[in-house]
Amino acid sequence: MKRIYMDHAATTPVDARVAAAMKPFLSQRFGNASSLHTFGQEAKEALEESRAAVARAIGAAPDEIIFTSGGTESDNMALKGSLKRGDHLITSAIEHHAVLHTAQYLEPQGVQVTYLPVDRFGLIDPADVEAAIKPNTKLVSIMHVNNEIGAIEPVAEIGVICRRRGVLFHTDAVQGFGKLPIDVRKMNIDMLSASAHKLCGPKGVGLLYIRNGIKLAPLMHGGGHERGRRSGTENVAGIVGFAKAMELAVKDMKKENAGMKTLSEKLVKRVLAIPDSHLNGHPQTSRLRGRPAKRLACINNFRFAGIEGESLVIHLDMQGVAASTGSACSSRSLEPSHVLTAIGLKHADAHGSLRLSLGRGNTAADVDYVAKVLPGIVENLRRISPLAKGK
Amino acid sequence: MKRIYMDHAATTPVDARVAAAMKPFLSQRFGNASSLHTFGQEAKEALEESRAAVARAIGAAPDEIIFTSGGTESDNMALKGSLKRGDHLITSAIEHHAVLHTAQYLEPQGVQVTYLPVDRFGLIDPADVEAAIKPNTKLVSIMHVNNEIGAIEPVAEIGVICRRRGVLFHTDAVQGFGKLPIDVRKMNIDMLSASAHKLCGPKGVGLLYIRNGIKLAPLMHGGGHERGRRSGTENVAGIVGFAKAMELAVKDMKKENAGMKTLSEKLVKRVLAIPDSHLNGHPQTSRLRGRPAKRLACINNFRFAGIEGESLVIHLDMQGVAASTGSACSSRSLEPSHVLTAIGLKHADAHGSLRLSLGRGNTAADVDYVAKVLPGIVENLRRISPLAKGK
Amino acid sequence: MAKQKQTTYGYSRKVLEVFRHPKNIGEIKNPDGFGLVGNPRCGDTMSMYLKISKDGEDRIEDIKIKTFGCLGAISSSSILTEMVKGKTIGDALRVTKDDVIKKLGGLPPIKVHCSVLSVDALKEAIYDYYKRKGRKIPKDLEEVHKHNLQVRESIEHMH
Amino acid sequence: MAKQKQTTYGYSRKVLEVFRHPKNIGEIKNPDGFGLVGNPRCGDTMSMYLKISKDGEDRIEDIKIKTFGCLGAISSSSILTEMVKGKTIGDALRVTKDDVIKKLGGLPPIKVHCSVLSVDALKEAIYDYYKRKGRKIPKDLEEVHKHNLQVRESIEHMH
Ligand SMILES: Cc1ncc(COP(=O)(O)O)c(C=O)c1O
Ligand SMILES: Cc1ncc(COP(=O)(O)O)c(C=O)c1O
Ligand code: FES
Ligand code: FES
Repeated sequence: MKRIYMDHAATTPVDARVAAAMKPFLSQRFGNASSLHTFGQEAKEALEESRAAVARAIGAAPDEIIFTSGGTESDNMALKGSLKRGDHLITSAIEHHAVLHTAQYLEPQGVQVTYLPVDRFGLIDPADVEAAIKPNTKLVSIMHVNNEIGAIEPVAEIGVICRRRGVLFHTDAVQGFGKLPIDVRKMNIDMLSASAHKLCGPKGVGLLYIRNGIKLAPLMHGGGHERGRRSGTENVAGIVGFAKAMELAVKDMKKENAGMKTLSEKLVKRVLAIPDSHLNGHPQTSRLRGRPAKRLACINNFRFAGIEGESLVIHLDMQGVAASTGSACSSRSLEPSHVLTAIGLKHADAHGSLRLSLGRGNTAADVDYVAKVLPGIVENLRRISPLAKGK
Repeated sequence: MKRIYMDHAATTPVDARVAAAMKPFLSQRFGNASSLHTFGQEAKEALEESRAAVARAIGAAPDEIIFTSGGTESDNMALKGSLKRGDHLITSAIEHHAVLHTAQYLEPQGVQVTYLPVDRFGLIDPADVEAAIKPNTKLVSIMHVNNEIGAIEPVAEIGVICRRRGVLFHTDAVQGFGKLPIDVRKMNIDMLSASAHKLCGPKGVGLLYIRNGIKLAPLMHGGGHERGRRSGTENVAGIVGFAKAMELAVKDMKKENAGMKTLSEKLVKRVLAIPDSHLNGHPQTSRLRGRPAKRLACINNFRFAGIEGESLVIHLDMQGVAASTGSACSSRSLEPSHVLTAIGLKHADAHGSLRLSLGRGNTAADVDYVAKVLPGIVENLRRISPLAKGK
Repeated sequence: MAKQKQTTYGYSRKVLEVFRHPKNIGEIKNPDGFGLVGNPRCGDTMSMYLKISKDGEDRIEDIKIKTFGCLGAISSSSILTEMVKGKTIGDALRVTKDDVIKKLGGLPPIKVHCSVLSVDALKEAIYDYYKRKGRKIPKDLEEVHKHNLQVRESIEHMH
Repeated sequence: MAKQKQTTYGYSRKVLEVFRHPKNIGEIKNPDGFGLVGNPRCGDTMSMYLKISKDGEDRIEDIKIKTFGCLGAISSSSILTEMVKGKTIGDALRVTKDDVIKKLGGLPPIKVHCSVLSVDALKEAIYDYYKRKGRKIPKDLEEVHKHNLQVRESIEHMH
């Protein structure tokens, strides 16, 4: 059976060119970047070149980038490193758990947290951010692109507000990284999290951009790597892979985005032809009359009245299509997606979501195949559901 | 120029068999282990098989192992996760910075710390551990094998004491992992840190063994991976590589250790033929009349009167030999090695250390080559040194 | 409780087989007993329809279910209907969640409640049958019913 | 301060070149001036020997050093001796750490003090020369000397 992967928001395959870039750093060029000898110097050089490359791609200086073990660590560090007892944090109800659970961990430690609501498309109103700022507000953490429904948040507007009000601004850019242009200076971003495995890089590597002058308490103590900000022997192969993945993403961003948009439009149209089906998320995936796109085209989230998501995903998988319901990390939890609940869906609807997230490998034929098998599965599941209408 | 790598205590090349085991998990089998679909299930399966394999190798149960981003994270988690204000920690003066700097971070947070001294071979006296235990002692953290001088600490004896006295026992086993047999049950170890890149596995992957029943506060909050104990998308390829590296190490442990011992003896004999040279560390590298080995044969640390380490290492590198002075992570610091200071060396002697750490790739010819070039370098450096005797 | 052996999607082979081809799906027009139950946390819902023999033996002549829920819920409810079809109500009431789980080759710990849901659906339908017939209702059925009423109130807003 | 350009082992190409072939290494029997300086943190040590012209011009006729230290220290001290050899003491004293660093094509920030050490060694040797000659000692040399005495006491235990 042909297997179609449509879960790129969960993770992506490592691009062959990325794997090729990583390979030498596993074998011949395996040195520890802290070592003085040639093996170490080679590793160090590769590390610093990678740092410079990703920095350049987002308008940062190399020494503003530290490499981490992934998006989760970056998010944890941004929040835990900047907030202490008595500080106020503004974040949103639809953040990834790496931000949300960290905020919830900080609350009993004496950090005040405001969770901003979103509209029915998952969008945050910058005016809400401004209104929530208090004298003790230290940090605003609002994600760039939501991982479940693809909402593109007004990060630049929020950046302006935070800068004007003297508040730090962190954005979890894990989903948008390499897909939307980012300029940390122009967008007034103080801290930014990213993760390699979402853009055809390896798992277990991430980064945190920290604007010069911001001092964060480290999460990891030890040998003083990353200029004392993140100890632990650097994962050179992984970091080189990350930089390569970013280079490829930036180089082809325009072209890939256009391709994604075409595929996405086709997919949405075909899926919404199923009776009682709905798109969770904003329909507008590109700039329209001067107004920026509201949803990342590659993240398409649907719901089908009367149907439960796990069953749907497994039926799809049995027919060769890999998709997800809710976000990957909560697929074994009973709770409905906090994102879908936040955009106002009822429990059963939130439980019945299907995310089809497109990526580099997907073709029009993949979309056709999914559009062909999905209606039958939905019908079957409705046939056995007490909640489905009609029949 | 032929390049000889003799810095295996800093890091090791990924074994070709390990790289081969990792490869499919970058490309075809790239799924997110949290995903419900087949790609995810394959990743999950590989993850759990790897977990079971490393658990088996140290006598632990699979659910007692969590994977981390490396030895540093494991050490941080063991200490930060188990200690709170008012608790007492017993550790040693010669721990890796990942333990030492974490302890120093915890002190101002209200954790009491005792740093036990060592003898001139770097060995801790279990009686000192017992004597240091106080009513509020929560944790003893003593490393298994010292990374600079190879001292093998009496971990089993310390384990017995801790168990008897009802105190948790953590050991940083990063250097001994895969080189010395470990049985966490028999040795009464409650927590154990290891890192893949020291045993021909990839950088950026480590593990923490946590005995069943011990609850640690997580260091990383988020999607609830590793049963809520360590969030963040699992680095499946890296973890598979770690398990494979461990499998190879365990399979060939006896044979490799015998080989290392032969090489090491030859190396030590030849190097100590240089006038005014000394071995930093215990001469006994194997079981002798029922008494266990006191030093890991692959870690050989020397000093040469009147000579500074950085110059020595760079001269060696210019002649094709990669070695280190002090530990890799402090090679850019001015302070002399805390380990060498702790075994009683004077500042200048501690600054003049040379670590030649052997590994899988080293041959007798490598040792011969080093023994051939080293005397000339030492002589040259002594010629320009105001501290060298004679001349 | 039977420990789970083989796993795909975290489920046993048997669960998947049942999930692929669930039995006794549907409704019964004018049933002798009807039960609707739900789980307040996951929001899953089952409706159970019974046709009971008129020969005084209270045999389950026909049984149909509809399930909105996960694989655990769908396979539990399907296998339960197969287990009790043809049995007397007395025997049917003796089928426990553990019997269901065993028949399914195990369930993941987080999904054990799905089997409870299916057993409760049956009890609820039998409660309804007894009620219609004006029979005396055993205490445990009464309790299941009371609990179920509470739950249904709390999940009303979910759908 | 000259910014560092090319790097191997974190050092400039020039530093490495000098390190490979340091100049003016050794001692001078019966020197006219001798200075021994050390760094309390890193424990590095330099001894500097001067031979001064007798023609009243106070020209540095010969200069030798010995250095126990890192690449920064070895290359700084070597290049300094080349820079001042043949110069008058007055001109030699005008050579600063920045001149040394520039000549070396830069030094890593953590190693800037190595160049200071070499300049101090020269000053200390000149101090010694002035002292022997019974000359009046300029204030800054006096200060370097005082500082150096303190340091030497504190690093005595290091060797
Ligand atoms: C928006 C967002 N933030 C953070 C993360 C966590 O990143 P990682 O999996 O690298 O820990 C993810 C994905 O898992 C994500 O989608
Ligand atoms: C004894 C010891 N502990 C901890 C570490 C840190 O491990 P990692 O480099 O994987 O963070 C090392 C090596 O760097 C080590 O030798
Ligand atoms: S998850 Fe609730 S019935 Fe299965
Ligand atoms: S490190 Fe001290 S003189 Fe160079």
